[in-house]
Amino acid sequence: MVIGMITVFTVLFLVYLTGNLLIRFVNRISSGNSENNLPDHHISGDKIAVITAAVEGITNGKASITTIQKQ
Amino acid sequence: MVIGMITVFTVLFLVYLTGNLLIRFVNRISSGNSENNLPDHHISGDKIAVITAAVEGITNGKASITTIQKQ
Amino acid sequence: MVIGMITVFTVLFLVYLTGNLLIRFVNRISSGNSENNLPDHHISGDKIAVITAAVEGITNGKASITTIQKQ
Amino acid sequence: MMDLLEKLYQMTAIQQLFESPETLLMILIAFFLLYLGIKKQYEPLLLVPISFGMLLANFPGGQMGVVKVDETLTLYQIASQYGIMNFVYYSLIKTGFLPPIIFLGVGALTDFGPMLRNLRLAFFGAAAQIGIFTVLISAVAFGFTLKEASALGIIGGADGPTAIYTTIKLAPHLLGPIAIAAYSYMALVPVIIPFVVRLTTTKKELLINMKEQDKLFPSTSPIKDLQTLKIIFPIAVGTVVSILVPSSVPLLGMLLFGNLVKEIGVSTGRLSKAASDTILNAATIFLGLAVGATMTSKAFLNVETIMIIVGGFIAFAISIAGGIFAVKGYNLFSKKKINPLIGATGLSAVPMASRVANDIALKHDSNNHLLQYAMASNISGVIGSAVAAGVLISFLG
Amino acid sequence: MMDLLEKLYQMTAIQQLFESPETLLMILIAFFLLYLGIKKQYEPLLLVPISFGMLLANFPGGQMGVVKVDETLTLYQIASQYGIMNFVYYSLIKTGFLPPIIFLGVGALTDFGPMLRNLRLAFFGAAAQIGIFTVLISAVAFGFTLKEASALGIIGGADGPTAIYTTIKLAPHLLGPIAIAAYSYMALVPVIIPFVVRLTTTKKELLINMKEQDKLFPSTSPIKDLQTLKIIFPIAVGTVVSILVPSSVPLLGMLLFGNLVKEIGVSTGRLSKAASDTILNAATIFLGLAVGATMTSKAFLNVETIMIIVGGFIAFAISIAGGIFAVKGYNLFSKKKINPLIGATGLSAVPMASRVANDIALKHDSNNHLLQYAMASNISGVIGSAVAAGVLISFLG
Amino acid sequence: MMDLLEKLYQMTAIQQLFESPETLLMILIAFFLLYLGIKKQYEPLLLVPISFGMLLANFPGGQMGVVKVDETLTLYQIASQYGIMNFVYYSLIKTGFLPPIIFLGVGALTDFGPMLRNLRLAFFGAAAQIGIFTVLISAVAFGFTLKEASALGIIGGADGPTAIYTTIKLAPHLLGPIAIAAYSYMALVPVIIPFVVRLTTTKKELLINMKEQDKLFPSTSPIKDLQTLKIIFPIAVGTVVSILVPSSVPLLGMLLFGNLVKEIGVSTGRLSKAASDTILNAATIFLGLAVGATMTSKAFLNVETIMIIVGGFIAFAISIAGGIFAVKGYNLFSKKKINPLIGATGLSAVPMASRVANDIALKHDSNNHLLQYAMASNISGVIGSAVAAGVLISFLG
Ligand code: NA
Ligand code: NA
Ligand code: NA
Repeated sequence: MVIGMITVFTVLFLVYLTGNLLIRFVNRISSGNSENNLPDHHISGDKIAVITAAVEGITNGKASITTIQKQ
Repeated sequence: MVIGMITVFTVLFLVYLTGNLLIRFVNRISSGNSENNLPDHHISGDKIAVITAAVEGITNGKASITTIQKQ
Repeated sequence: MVIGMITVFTVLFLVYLTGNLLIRFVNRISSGNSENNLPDHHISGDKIAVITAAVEGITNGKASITTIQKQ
Repeated sequence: MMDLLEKLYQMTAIQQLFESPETLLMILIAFFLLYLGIKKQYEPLLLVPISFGMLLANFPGGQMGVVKVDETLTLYQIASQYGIMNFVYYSLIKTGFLPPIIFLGVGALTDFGPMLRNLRLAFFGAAAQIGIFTVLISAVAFGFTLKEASALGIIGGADGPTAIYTTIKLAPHLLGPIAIAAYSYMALVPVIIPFVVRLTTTKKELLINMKEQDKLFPSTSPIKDLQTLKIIFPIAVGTVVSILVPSSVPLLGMLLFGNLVKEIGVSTGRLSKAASDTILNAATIFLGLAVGATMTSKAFLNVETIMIIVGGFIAFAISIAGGIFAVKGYNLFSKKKINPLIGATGLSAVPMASRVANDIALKHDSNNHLLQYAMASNISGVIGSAVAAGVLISFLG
Repeated sequence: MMDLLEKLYQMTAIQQLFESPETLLMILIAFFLLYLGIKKQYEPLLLVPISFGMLLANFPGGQMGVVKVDETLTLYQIASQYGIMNFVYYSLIKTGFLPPIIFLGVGALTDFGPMLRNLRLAFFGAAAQIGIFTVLISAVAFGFTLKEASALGIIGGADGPTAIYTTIKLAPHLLGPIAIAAYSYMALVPVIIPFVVRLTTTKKELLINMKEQDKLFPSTSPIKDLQTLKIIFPIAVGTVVSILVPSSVPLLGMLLFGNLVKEIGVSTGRLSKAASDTILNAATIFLGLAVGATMTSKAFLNVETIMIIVGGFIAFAISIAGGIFAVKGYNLFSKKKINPLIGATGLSAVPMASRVANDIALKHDSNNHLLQYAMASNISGVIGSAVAAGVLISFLG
Repeated sequence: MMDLLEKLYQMTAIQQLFESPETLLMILIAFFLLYLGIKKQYEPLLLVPISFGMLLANFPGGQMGVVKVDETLTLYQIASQYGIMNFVYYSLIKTGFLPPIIFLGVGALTDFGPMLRNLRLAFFGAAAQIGIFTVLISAVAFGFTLKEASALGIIGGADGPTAIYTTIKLAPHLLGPIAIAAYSYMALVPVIIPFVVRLTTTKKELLINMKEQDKLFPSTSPIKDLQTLKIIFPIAVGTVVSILVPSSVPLLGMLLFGNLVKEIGVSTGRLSKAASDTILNAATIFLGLAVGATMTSKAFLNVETIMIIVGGFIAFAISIAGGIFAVKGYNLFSKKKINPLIGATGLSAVPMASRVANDIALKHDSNNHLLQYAMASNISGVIGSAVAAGVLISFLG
C-alpha cells in the first residue's frame, strides 16, 4: 500500500515537474510566434470563441461544438 | 416442419401478447407526461440551421460543424 | 531484375490496352446518353438542401438526414 | 533465361485458364452479378462485394479464394499459409460472427412503430415462413441432407444475414450459392411478389382499404406514449425470445439491442451510430468479399447450386403465398378485413417488400396507402425467419 | 409426435427457469440496471450494453454467456464451440485489448489545458487514490486473495477502463461485479461526492474562491504558447511514465497517444476522429456486451459480489475523503488556499466529478466558478489511478 | 521495507536505461521522428503513430515492443503472454492483413480519371520502378539475402503499404527500418524530386507544355462517358492483373474494389465511406503503432538499418531518374513531346509527387499546368510498384 501511494505521488510529482519545465521551455523557444512557424491548421481562437458562443447562446448551452473542421 | 411452424407462431403470438400488455402498461404508467420525465434529447432543426449558418459565415465556409452534442 | 521490369511493363501495357479498348467500347455502347440509362446517382446540392430543410422543419429537428439514397 | 520465362509463365494464371476453362465461366458469372448489382441495382451493397470477391477468388496464387483448412490451425497460421481472405473467412464468417453484427446494425435502423400500431398483423410474419419448411422437406426428397435442406429452405425466410448464419452453422460448404440466391431473390422481390399476388388474389381483395377498415373497427387500445413503448419493447421481446428459442438469440438479441440503443435516443446515440454506420458498413464489406471468395469453380459449378437456385425461388414463392392465404383465412372469420398484400409482405425483405405491396395497392386504388400496415407484417417476418433459423439450428446443429 | 414436443420443450429455456430460479433473479437485476441506465441516465453508454449483455447471457442454448474454456483452443475453435460472445470475450476482453483502446479514444477527447494551467492541483489526483490501497488491505482481511483485493480496490480509482484492465490482469473471474460497481458508482458521483463533502468540510472551506486566490498569489510562469505545450506534454509524460511504471503504459500510453493526435490538429485529424469516434464507440459496444455476458447467475450471485458492491463504495468514499484531507493539509502550510472540492475531484470520474464540485461551490457562493480548477485534479486523477493499476499489476501480475 | 523499495526500483525501467544506453538513443530517434511528423509535417498520419509506437516499445515491462514468439501460439496466448501490442502485430500486421485494407481505403480515395485521359503516360509508371530492381541487385552484392534485398529495393516503389506488405512476406525482421525509410522518403519527395530533376533535365525540356502538345496532336479517341468508363475500368484491370500477377491481387484487388465502390456512387456509398474513412483511419492507427513497436534498439540499431536508409534513398533517386530517362527516350522517337517531369512522377508517392512536379513546371513557365498529366503516371506508378511487389513475392515468397 505504502509503495503504491509513494509511486503514485512520485509519478504525479514528476508530471508536475515535467509540466513546469515544459512551460518554461516552450515559453523560451516560442515567444508567441510559434503560430507562424507551424503550418496554420487552426481556426483562430477568437473565431472559435465566437462560434462556440453563438452555439451556446442559441441553444442555451444545451449544445456545444465538439469539432470544427476546415474544408 | 410442423414443429418449426408451431414455434414460429407461438413466438410471434407471444410477441403480439407482449406488445399488447406493454401498450396497456405504458399507457397506465405514463399518461402522456413521460416526455417531461425524460431529459429532452433533441436540438430543434432551426437552431441547427442557425448554428451552421453562424459557423460557415464566420469562417467563410472554411469550417463546418460535424457534430453537435448536448451537455 | 529483367523479369521484374518485363512483367511491370507487360502489365502496364495491358492496362493501357484495356483502357483504350474500354474507351472505344464504352463510347460505342453509351453514345453520351448513358446518363439516362444509368440511374443518376447524384442528387443536386440544392435538392439536398431542400430535403434537409423540409425534414428538420417537419420534425422540429428531432430527425436529421444522414444519407440520401436513390431507389 | 528460357526457364526464367518458364517461371514467369508459371507465375501467371494463364496455364490454369487453359487447364480449367470453368474458371472462365466463373469470371463471366462474376461479371454478370456485377452487372446486376451495378446497372440493375440489385442489392448493390452486397451483390457488388460478393461478385468482386468471387472474381478475385477464381485465380490461384493470389490466395483470395476460400479453401478448406485444418481447423486446428491458429488464425495466424491460416493467414500466413492461406492468405488474408481465408483469414477473414475463418475469423469473421465461419465463426458466425458477422451475421449477428449485421443484425446489430439492422436493428439500429429498424422502427418497430408500425408493428406496434398493428400488432395483429405480426401473425402474417409467421405464416410467411411456411416456404422454409416446405422446401426443407422437398429438398430432403431430392437427396439433400437434413442440414443442407434446412440451409436451402431458409432462403424462403428472405433475410440475408439469417440465411448466411444458418448456412454457416448447418452447411458451410453451401454458403456461396445460398447467399447469392438469398440476396438475388431479395433483389427480385419487385418481380416475384407481383407474380405470386397475380396468381393468388382477386382484384376485389386487393381493393381492401386498411385505413377504412381501421375507421370501421377502431383499435381498442390506442398508444399514448410511443417513445417509452419503443424502448421497453425490444427488452421485453428479447426476454421472451431468449426463453423460447435461445438458439435464435445471437441474431435476434443483437437486432433488439441495436434497436434499443437507437430508441433510447441521444444518451446512447454514439452506440446507435456505431452500430448502424461504422460497424454495419465495415461488416458488409468483409461479409460480401468473403462470401464471394467461397465461390470457386469447384465449390460453385455443380448440380447442387442449380437446385439451390431453383429451390430458393420456390421457397420464396411459397412463403409469399403462405402469407396471402393466411390473410384469406383470417378474412373468412373476421369482420375487419385485411388486404392480402399484408400477407405477402410477411416474407420480410424489409423494406422493399412493403414498398412493392404499397405500389400494387395504389395501382388498384390510388387512395389505398397501406405502407405502414405492410411494414408491420414485414418487420415481424424478420423475427419469424430468425426464429425458424433458431429452431433448425437447435434441432440439427 | 409426443417426443417431438418433448424435444421442442427441451429447446426452450423454460425447464431451466424452473430448475434454477436464480436465473429469474439475474433477469430482474438486468432489468433494474437497464432502468438505471435508460431512465436514470446512469452512464448509459456502458450500463445499457452491460445489462443487455447480462440479460442475454442468462439463458443457455443461446451461448451468449461467457464460460471458462480450455485456453489452448484457437479463437476459431472457441467461436465454433462456445458461440460469438465467448469469441468476443476471449479475443477482445480477456486479452486486455479493449480497455487500452478505450483509453485511446478517451485521450482524444481529453484536454490537458486546465491541468497545465494549475499543475499544483495535480497532486490531489494522487491523494485521491488512497481508497484503492485502503480497501485493498481491508479486502485481504476479509479473505480475498491479494489479486482479488487489488481488483476490488481499484474501483476506488473511479475509472472504468482502468478497473476493467486491472481486473482482467489480476482476477478475471470478478470482472462482472467489479465493472458494474465501478460504472454504477461513477454514475452515482452526483450523490456520493456531496455526501462525503458534507461529512468532511465546513461551509467556510467551501467558500474559498480559487479565482480570487489566483489574483492574490498570481502564478509565476504564465503559459505563452499553450498549443505547442499541449503537443509536447503528452510526449513528455509518456516518456516519464514509461520509465517509472512501464506496466501502466498499455493504458496511459494509449491515452497520451490519443491526446497527441488530437492536439496536433488537422494534420492528424483523421486519426483523432477515428480514435474518439469510430474506434471508441465500437469498442464500447463490444466491451459492454461482453462484460455483461460474464454475469451469469453462477458467477454473480455470491457473497463476493455483495462484498465488492460494499467495498467499492467504501473505496470511492475514502478516495474522495483522501483528496479533501490532502487539501486541508495543504491549506495548513500554504498562504494560497485551495477549495477542498478540488481535492474531492482528484477521484477522477471525468468530467462529472468536476461538474458536481462546481455546482456545490456555486450553491455556497454564486460567483465561485471552480470548474477549470476541478478539471485539473480531475484529469490527474485518471493518471493517478492508471499508475496505481500499473503498480498493482507489476507487483502481483 | 528495503527490499520493497528494491522491488519498486525493479519495477521501473531505470535499471535498464543504465545497462543499455542504446535505449536512450532509440528514445531520441523517436523524438526526432515525432519532430519531423509534427513540426515538419512529414507524412504525419503515419510518422506520428510509428514514432510514438517506437517510443513506447523501448521500455520493457510495458510489453509494448514486438518480440519474436513461438508461432504455434494462439492469438489469445500471444496477448496474454506478450501484451496487446504483440496481439495487434501478430493478428493484423504479420498476417499481412492491414496493408491490403489500407489499399482498400486508398482505392476509395483514388480517381483514375486523369490516367484514363492520358493512358500513354501510364508507361512511365512502369519505368519508374527501375530503382526497385537496381537496388535489389546491389543490395545482394552488399551481402543482403535475396529476400532482404527485395524488401529493401521495394522502397524505390515509393508506396508505403506495398513496401510494408512485401517486407512482411519476405523479410519481416526488417519491417521497422524499411517502413521508416519508405515513409520518410515519401515525405521528402519535395526535396528529392527537384534534386534528381536538376541533375537529369535541361530547362528546355522542363518548358515542354503538355496542353499545347495535346492541341498540336489531339487524342484519337475522346472519352464520351467517363462515369461508365470509371466503373468498368477497375473491374477490367482487376481481371487482367489477377491473370498475370495473381500474387499482387491482395494489394491491387483491394485497391480496385475500393475504387469500384467509390465510382458506382450513392448505391454503394456506405461501403465507399467505410473503406475510405472508418476502416482506413483505424487501420492507419494500428499499422503505425505496431510498425513503430517493431523498432526496439535490438532490431533497429545495426548496420543493416543504415544500409537500408542509404539504399532506400538510392532506390528512390534511380526510380525518379528512370522515369525521366524513359520520357527522354520517348521524345527521341515521338513528335508529340512529353515533359520529363511526367516521368519523375511515375515514382508514385501520390499525390505529392504530382504537386511537386507541377510546381517545378510552373516555376519555369507560369502557364505550364501539368498536374493532371502528372497524376496519370503518378497513379500508374502505384500499380507498377504493386506489380513489382507481386513478382518478387511469387518468385521469392
Ligand atoms: Na422472413
Ligand atoms: Na482516479
Ligand atoms: Na511506385
